[in-house]
Amino acid sequence: MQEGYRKGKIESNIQIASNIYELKISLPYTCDSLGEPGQFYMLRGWGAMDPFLPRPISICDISHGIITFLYEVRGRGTHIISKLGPGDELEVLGPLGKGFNLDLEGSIALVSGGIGIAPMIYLAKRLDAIKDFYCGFRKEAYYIDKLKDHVNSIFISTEEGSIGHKGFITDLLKPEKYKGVIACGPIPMMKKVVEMCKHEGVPTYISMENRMACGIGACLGCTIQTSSGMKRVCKEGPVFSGEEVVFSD
Amino acid sequence: MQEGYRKGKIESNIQIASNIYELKISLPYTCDSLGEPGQFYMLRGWGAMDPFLPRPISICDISHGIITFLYEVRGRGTHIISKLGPGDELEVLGPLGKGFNLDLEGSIALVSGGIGIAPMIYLAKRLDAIKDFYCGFRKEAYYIDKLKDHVNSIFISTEEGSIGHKGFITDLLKPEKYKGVIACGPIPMMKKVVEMCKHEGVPTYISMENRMACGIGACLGCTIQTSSGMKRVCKEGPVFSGEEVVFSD
Amino acid sequence: MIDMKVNICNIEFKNPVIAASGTFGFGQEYNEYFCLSRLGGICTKGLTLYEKEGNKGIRIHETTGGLLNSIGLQNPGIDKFIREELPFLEKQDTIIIANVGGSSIEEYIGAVEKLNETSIDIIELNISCPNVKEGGMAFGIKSEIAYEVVLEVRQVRKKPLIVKLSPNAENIVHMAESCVKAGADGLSLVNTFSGMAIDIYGRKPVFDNIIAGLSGPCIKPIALRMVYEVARAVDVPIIGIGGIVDYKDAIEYIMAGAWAVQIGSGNFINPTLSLDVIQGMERFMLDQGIKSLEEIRGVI
Amino acid sequence: MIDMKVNICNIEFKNPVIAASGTFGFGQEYNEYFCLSRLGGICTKGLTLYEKEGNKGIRIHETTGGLLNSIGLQNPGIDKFIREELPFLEKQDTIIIANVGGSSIEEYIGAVEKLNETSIDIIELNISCPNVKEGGMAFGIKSEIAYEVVLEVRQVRKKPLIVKLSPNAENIVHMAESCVKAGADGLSLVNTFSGMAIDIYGRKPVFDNIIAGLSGPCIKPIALRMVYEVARAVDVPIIGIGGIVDYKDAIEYIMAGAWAVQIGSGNFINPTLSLDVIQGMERFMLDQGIKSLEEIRGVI
Ligand SMILES: Cc1cc2nc3c(=O)[nH]c(=O)nc-3n(C[C@H](O)[C@H](O)[C@H](O)COP(=O)(O)OP(=O)(O)OC[C@H]3O[C@@H](n4cnc5c(N)ncnc54)[C@H](O)[C@@H]3O)c2cc1C
Ligand SMILES: Cc1cc2nc3c(=O)[nH]c(=O)nc-3n(C[C@H](O)[C@H](O)[C@H](O)COP(=O)(O)OP(=O)(O)OC[C@H]3O[C@@H](n4cnc5c(N)ncnc54)[C@H](O)[C@@H]3O)c2cc1C
Ligand SMILES: Cc1cc2nc3c(=O)[nH]c(=O)nc-3n(C[C@H](O)[C@H](O)[C@H](O)COP(=O)(O)O)c2cc1C
Ligand SMILES: Cc1cc2nc3c(=O)[nH]c(=O)nc-3n(C[C@H](O)[C@H](O)[C@H](O)COP(=O)(O)O)c2cc1C
Ligand code: FES
Ligand code: FES
Repeated sequence: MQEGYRKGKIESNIQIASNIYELKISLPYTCDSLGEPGQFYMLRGWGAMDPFLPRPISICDISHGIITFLYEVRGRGTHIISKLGPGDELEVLGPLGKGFNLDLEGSIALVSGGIGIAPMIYLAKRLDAIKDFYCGFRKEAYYIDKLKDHVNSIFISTEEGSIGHKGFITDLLKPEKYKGVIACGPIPMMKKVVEMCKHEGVPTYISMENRMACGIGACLGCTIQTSSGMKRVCKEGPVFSGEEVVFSD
Repeated sequence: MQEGYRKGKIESNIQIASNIYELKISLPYTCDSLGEPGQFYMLRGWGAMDPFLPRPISICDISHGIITFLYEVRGRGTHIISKLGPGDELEVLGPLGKGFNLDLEGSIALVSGGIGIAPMIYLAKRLDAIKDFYCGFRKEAYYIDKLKDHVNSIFISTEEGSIGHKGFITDLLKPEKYKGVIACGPIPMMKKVVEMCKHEGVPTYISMENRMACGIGACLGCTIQTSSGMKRVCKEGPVFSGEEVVFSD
Repeated sequence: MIDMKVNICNIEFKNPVIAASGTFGFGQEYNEYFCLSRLGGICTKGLTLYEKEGNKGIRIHETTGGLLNSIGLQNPGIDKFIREELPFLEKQDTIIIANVGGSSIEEYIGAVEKLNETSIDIIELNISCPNVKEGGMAFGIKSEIAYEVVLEVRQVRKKPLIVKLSPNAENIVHMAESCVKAGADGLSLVNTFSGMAIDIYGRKPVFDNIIAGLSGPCIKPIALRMVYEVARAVDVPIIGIGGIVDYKDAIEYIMAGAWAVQIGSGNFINPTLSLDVIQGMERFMLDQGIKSLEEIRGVI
Repeated sequence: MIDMKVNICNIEFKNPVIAASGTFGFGQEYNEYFCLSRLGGICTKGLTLYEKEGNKGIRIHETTGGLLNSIGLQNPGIDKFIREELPFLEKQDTIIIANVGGSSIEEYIGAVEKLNETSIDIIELNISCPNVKEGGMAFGIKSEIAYEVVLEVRQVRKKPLIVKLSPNAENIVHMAESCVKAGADGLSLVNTFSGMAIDIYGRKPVFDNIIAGLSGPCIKPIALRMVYEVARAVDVPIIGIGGIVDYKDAIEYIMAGAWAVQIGSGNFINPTLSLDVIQGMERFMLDQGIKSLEEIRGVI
């Protein structure tokens, strides 16, 4: 039996780039796993009914019983969470969803766009394959140093050229070099990655986002179209094979 | 022109008895008065729409540009406020309403029940008359020492007898000794005070409570029945002459 | 550059933000917080032919994202309004809308006749107050009854006539169509939703009247849908009301087809909210390269 | 000592807390969080005769104190439900209610006939889903149409029949009376309110279907009022639904006249909310010296 919402204790919650925060929480001890790479938690940082719904945030890292989240402040929910400090409580439900396939072998590319870097840390640590890391940002690059020790090479791009390649990260990616590509980021980026890889016959694994209500597979609010019908991002995903996702325009 | 909601900076917010907190805030400097005894502020300690309405809280004290509030945690609103700490912001609107008459002369009794003690501090400081202070509590007595220097004698009662007279504060009050009686507390207490005083021909001034929406006299949500028609607690009050209030049963 | 003006029933509003009836008194209280001339318009507290004391007992009850109210149309009556409140309102450089309530056709007619002779700009006929026991409610629910009321009032009124619809109407589109057919020059919607709350410890309804009126952001999705449906069905100007607490809400109403909006409960959480909404709308239009409200009205 | 049992249509519920349709799947997901046998009952996700893919585009949009949804009755169809989901539900020691949707009378009848031959305890007829384009909506709005549907379904059904009412009904009391006259053994209310939201940057409705269904605590005051009115008008058991997020809400519904309650959106903010509600109700009854629900049902 899994536990419902648990009270996480905030260990730290610090801004690491503009609008980007790193949050560390600890949970009451249980024997259960705190989660696998690619899984996520639903967060509720408020006791009240506004905002109403919890917010899904990926596991960025787990170590010594502390879960790290990396999040971007987009709207009200993430704003409220960004105001919490050490000692404050945060309600969390998880780990949820189906994470990345950790059995991949050979040379693998990890591709992230913006805050899509979040799940890559824990993934890079836990995936044994040889990994190159491609990370694109709009303006500022962040959190890359956390990956250094766990990957082979790092490729960086920023849209404004402030660091690394000026342009999109997909400009740098050479799919044919890899046995598989794992991507997390904005839909247009993931779509591009999947197209490029399909062309080269390289399998892709992408972490999808969608609005969620329950987070546990019950409401059917987060479904996406796939080649084998509607699938729930929170249950069959968030990680899908790039080939099966039907991107709408 | 008055300002609308202003961001108050919390200087301190400490628990002084079970469920009772003392909150100190500072406001951006203005030339306007921060308020008179018996006036109140509307407090909103949340940016969200739940709770929806602000909460009215009396001025407990003002000194050196710092406003003190004394409040009891009753429901969700006061609970949220109790969780704020130094440096946090609190939105406040005020000062609002019509406070106590400070022109009273002779010997005056101040009578409070429970958290009704809140406005008495500032009143005792600012009212020149000779004052006796009667304060009733359920279990614990609190905040009395703040009044010591400003009044003649202090009479205390607790319903459980833990300190002072065991019973109601109205058991101790001798209206005939006074030129006027000022009361703040639960309705049954104020009703009793008004009855006792009427009997002796002593004028009373009571601070009324009611649910409020706007706090500025526009919604007519906080009206009470008086001998001269419906009156707004937030505008014509909260201080009324005891004789004019029609107590409903 | 940005044109926020809107012309409703041949009356020009400098911007589309109007204070909603019953939440703004007769303006005096808010005048302490900002210059009322910055508003597009002001709807007065609901007026009845004769003075009303309003309801006894609890009048306000907070709910999730809103509040229930049972004020019961407390107001000084038309004569006293004209004598004591209108002179102040006349001095403000904004459109004055007199909101008129009643529980019989005669009462409405009596009130409107008196207002005809004043400087008010528009009459807003409240056919829907849920907080008055003796009636008034049915007018807002059945299209046929509303039709009768509007038809008769329309015959005596010398001012533009906006009919304020109740969301409790059996069919909001039919209701709108009936009112327009009867001669309404414009429609405003919505008034409060019939709702209730129970004191579980006292084992009794919170309100003496049992039923009270729900307003605030909680109702916005439903009110917006009604405005959208009505705007597509009728040709008169529509004023959107319900749960507006920021400029985004206001823009949603305009895009759903409203010509202007009214802000009600939002005034309670911030007496200067209307100004924030006006400024926010302006900034939004500037950012999005929208030159006039017409460009986005009913655009969806 | 505290008796939480309630008997509805000759079916005994161990307590009055039921999971609402569409918010609880077929129970499996919640079974990971608590033992489903602790619930009074479970309503299945809305079932249609044939499988449905549901709506495209955005399906969920948060609003103040609630959410709009446009799932569009995605479900595996009755046959697959019976084959793949029912065996699991049968094993739970709780009342199973099959929620049946449809867009034609024939579809309802076809679905009900299949369910007749299963172990489900009760049929809940959803005459009110606002999220299906082809129809279904009108059933929930006009009493006369609802009467027809219920009459026909009633003739084929071998299980107790609860009709789930839409708050969009033109007149909720007439609707309730019509359904009871047509043979409903009980009523549940409310389903979601028709609402909408607009993407002001995209200048288009958030939902492909434009209109979606509003639920959550935001609607509670209106839903509670409807339950109160219906409970006074009809003699069959009523199940109260709408915005329940704690035991106090549930007690309000019971005091308004409901026999039981359903919890919908509340499950999203806490998958074990139903248990909290059951425990809270028990504690409240104990504190207040209430021995059975009957004592407080409709007490106000
Ligand atoms: C499986 C999964 C993992 C995620 N991991 C991360 C992460 O590690 N770091 C991070 O910064 N963000 C992550 N996101 C996105 C994050 O959930 C949204 O940015 C967040 O919900 C926005 O909430 P808000 O209140 O700040 O914004 P608001 O705009 O106020 O949100 C309004 C509503 O829209 C929903 N919403 C808006 N955008 C999104 C979105 N992109 N995805 C899901 N719901 C959305 C919100 O849940 C809410 O219901 C993840 C999303 C999913 C589905
Ligand atoms: C003029 C005035 C001055 C006040 N001064 C003080 C003070 O100095 N210290 C103090 O502790 N309390 C004071 N109160 C009472 C205080 O406002 C309430 O205790 C508080 O609003 C309860 O809010 P809540 O969210 O904690 O409770 P909840 O029960 O969650 O409140 C729910 C709703 O009921 C309203 N409400 C409930 N009880 C009251 C009440 N007694 N008065 C007004 N509204 C109520 C709330 O505003 C809210 O709308 C004063 C009230 C008034 C009218
Ligand atoms: C306290 C209060 C009093 C109201 N009085 C009136 C009234 O007298 N006449 C009227 O037409 N509407 C009245 N209304 C309804 C509002 O004008 C408005 O239609 C409704 O509150 C919905 O808008 P909102 O969600 O912005 O508050 C009142 C609303 C409130 C909250
Ligand atoms: C995501 C979602 C899906 C729903 N699906 C159905 C459904 O299939 N059939 C049905 O009768 N009601 C459905 N409903 C309505 C709920 O059962 C319930 O009547 C409504 O949400 C009001 O209750 P609440 O405020 O507790 O959520 C759905 C509600 C939601 C939020
Ligand atoms: S969020 Fe409910 S099914 Fe995925
Ligand atoms: S709270 Fe609005 S008039 Fe007093």
